[in-house]
Amino acid sequence: MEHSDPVNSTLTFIICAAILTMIFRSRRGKQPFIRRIPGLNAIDDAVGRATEMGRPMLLQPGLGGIDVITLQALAILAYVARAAARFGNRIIMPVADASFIPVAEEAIRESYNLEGRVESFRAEDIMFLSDRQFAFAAGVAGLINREKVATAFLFGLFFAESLIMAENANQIGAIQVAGTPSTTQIPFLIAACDYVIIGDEFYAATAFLTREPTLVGSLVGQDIGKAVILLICILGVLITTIMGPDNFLMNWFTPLWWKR
Amino acid sequence: MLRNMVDEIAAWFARSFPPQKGLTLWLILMGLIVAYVVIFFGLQLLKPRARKSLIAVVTFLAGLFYALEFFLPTELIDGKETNALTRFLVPMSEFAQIVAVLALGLGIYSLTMIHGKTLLRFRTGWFYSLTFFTFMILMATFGIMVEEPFSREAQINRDIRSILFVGGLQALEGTMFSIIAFYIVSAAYRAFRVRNAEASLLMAAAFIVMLGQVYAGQFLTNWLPTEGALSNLRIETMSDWLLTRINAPAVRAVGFGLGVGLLATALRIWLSLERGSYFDREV
Amino acid sequence: MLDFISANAGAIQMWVAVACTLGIYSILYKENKIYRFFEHAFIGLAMGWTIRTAWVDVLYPNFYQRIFHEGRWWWILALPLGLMLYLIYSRKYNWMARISIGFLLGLSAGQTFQSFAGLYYKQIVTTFKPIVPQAAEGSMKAVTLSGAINNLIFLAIIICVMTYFFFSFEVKSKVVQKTANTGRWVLMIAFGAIFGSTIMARMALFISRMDFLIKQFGGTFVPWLK
Amino acid sequence: MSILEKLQTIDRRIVYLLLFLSVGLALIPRKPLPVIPSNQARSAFEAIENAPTDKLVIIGADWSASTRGENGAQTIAILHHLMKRRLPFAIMGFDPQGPELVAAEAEKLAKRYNYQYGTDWINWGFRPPGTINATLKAMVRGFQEGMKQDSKNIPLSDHVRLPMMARFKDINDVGVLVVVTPSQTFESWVAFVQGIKGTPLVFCPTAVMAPEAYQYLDSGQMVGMLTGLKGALEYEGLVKEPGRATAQGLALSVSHILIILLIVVGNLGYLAQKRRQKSQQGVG
Repeated sequence: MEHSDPVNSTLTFIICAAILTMIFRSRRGKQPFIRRIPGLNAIDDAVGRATEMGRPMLLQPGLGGIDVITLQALAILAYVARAAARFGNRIIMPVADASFIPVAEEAIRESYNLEGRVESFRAEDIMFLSDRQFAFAAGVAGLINREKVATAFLFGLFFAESLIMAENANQIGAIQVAGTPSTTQIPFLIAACDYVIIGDEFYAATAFLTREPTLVGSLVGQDIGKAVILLICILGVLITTIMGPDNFLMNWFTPLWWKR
Repeated sequence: MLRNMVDEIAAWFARSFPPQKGLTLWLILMGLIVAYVVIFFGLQLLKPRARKSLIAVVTFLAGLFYALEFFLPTELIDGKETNALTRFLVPMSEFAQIVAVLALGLGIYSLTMIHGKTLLRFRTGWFYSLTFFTFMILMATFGIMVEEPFSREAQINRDIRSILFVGGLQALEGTMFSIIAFYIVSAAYRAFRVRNAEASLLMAAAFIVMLGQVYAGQFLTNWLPTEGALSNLRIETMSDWLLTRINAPAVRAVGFGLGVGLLATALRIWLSLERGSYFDREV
Repeated sequence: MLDFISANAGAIQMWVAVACTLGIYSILYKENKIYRFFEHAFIGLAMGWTIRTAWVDVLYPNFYQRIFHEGRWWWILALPLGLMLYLIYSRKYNWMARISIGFLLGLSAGQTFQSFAGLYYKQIVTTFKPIVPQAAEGSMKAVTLSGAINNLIFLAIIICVMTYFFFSFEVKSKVVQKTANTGRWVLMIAFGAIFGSTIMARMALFISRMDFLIKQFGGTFVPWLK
Repeated sequence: MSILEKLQTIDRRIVYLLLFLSVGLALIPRKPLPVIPSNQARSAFEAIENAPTDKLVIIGADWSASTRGENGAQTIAILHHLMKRRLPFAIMGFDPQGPELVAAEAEKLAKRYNYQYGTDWINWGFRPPGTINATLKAMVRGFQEGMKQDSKNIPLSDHVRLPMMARFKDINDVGVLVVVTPSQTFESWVAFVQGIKGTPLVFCPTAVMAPEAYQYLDSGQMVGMLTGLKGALEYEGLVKEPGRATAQGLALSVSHILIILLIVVGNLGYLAQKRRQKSQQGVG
């Protein structure tokens, strides 16, 4: 869609309003319930294993640059980095976008800072490899094998290269936890990784990990948004079944650029 | 109304700040650089709270442009939906692109630090660092070099560039892409076991779709008729059914969740409500 | 030397490509010195090409040319935003890098409204399909019994999968729990289908690489391979 | 551990070697496999077979060298068919490499079928991807105004050098649309070109993209589809022009059979181990 139309605007507004309301409610101290996400419990185990083995951990934020998805990935990885700082593990974080380096460095440094270990943060462990998809994958594959990483955390925007990294890490026996909004890559991550979070669990992960009121509230708002969409789908099917294909709801939701 | 306003501002800008040439251009550029320096040290005087607000405002305004461009009402002009801001879309993305490309130096710096240290101190693997530098410099040089169309040098330049690009980079990328074939086989072999219900379902679906895609699979059920009820048991029909009737709605449902999740995260970032290590840091 | 290269450019290019192909494939046995060489060459070439594209496709036409050839000096405003990112390495000024980061983040966040609509909007309306058989009407084709059943399955899967992804209510009701579990199973089938359908694409790539090695390269020496 | 149980831990290197050997060997024989065309490929073939010869075919080439293995083979097979039937065609695309690559293939075939540039075929060239909707909308209303010039910068109004452009004005003169793409661009083609007059659209996606297109086949917005390399192979069989895809067909089948065998073997090993563990539990 190139431009919004009234129906989309209304719906987006309703969902945004739900999210913001829930954020502010939660900030005022009304801590809501959220369920467990099984894959994320594995993060601490995986960090623990790397500590036992005394080998580094790979943190992989995907191919994105400074964008919403990659920042979300970084938020999850920053949590991992905190645990790494606590146990004194070395981390390796190859990035694929030069402009992302400062963001990554700030976030990881802060993770070390929060654990009072800022002196053990090594800026050169956040390294740029290449912004070309497969050169990057080749570099990461080499790193995984040479550094014999104990665990790999793959969170972010992945495309075909996901399997190259996941299989190489699998071959050297690394424990892997992964999550991505690229649905087409999830089957391969499931096949090669030990724990995979699916779909919008990716966006729920930080709320689950930090229990930060803002994030938890946002998660509740997201649920409301999804419920609204689901309800429209069900209503649409029922109305189309009863009234035929030329009904008001169908006409509302048909984008303008389709009609013109 | 907004269109008129934007048009007027744009026209005023064009009138007041025309393109310059020669000395005037240089004077303006110099003046701007001086202004930057002044602003730079001015910014440093800000208190941490004000710094945070400044960052929040910049973030909000940058996002506001795209939000307004998308949500403001549009008119149909020359078969294209437009509103007052639409014509700034391309300049805006070019502007952002320049900012991002200017950051490339950070990447070069990162690579140079790692490989330069190894090389200068003759650490293990210095040869690979040398390889890296050699090929980077070769490619950048022969890539950028401007050539006269019909000279011997230009021909040599083109030949070397083609060796580096087609023979080198493209072959390497194609090979790295194709190596996934090996990994996909070993991943399938290892993961597709009838261990539990979930793994079995994953395997069964992959099996059917895989068979539906090749002659060998179609051959298995080729004796079934192409019409009528029995045709549903043909492997390619089953494969199509899985892809369209099971895969499609499942992926769509996941997409709804991803959409809302993305929206929520973007909203938090846009309005500077986000929490987490990067955003909690004092400035 | 240069003349030699120019005279045999085609042959050299092919030999280089063969060496690159085999060098990368060598990681399949194990990580080794040959792979390491080609990996570093790869990253070097990629970086070189990135520098080229950055200059030839972005900085030269959109920045340098506009300012110095066309005199549109206001484009220089991009410079401070870009350079501020480098302040990350200064202890005193590193907060200013956040201004640039904030700018780029804001742009990305603002574009999300459009990508959100792309992710869900059209998908909603294409879900509106009748779940009982119907005769043809207007431009719509008739809905047969099997079509109606398929549409019902379609809706059921959407409900199940979306239920699986609700995070914020405790699942006490057995029905909801069953629905969510079904959702997870359906997801596994869907992922299996994606896996199966991707195999062919990846195989096609590998086959065309082998085609290059055996037929195009091998064929120049052993004609019957062609 | 019995031999059967060892089958679930075959070393990955052996697996890789098997794939190397099976694909390598399968590429050598020249005798092609018989082809069983899918319904989608057959209806794509029929759409072009029944297209009127006095109308234009537009080829949307939105792919690049990285998907040549699939999209290239599809394009060549379709070009053979077009030229056999002497259908005039125009190439355009929204990937910088696409139109160039298709035009190169067309030039190779043009000699064999005696096709003249400007009279029998034309390359309208590349347009930036960001302008896809606007370009297609304008193109539909009139080729001359919408596309202005061909890839060699000859104005489409120059009917001396491009005589075919005198015959074809707008979407009403188009018989079939062929869209070859590894990306989402087909949605714009469906919405802004196919939808205008209901022109038959033949879709050639990569295998990964194919599932997204089924709903358009259902609704009749696309008449046929060639799914990746397999689709190209089927089409080569239908036009009886065995080419690259046909030569690679055996390798494609063999590689899939190898995966299937490996999965079966792995599961046999797994089941054997499970049975042993069960019986041991029974004893102990």
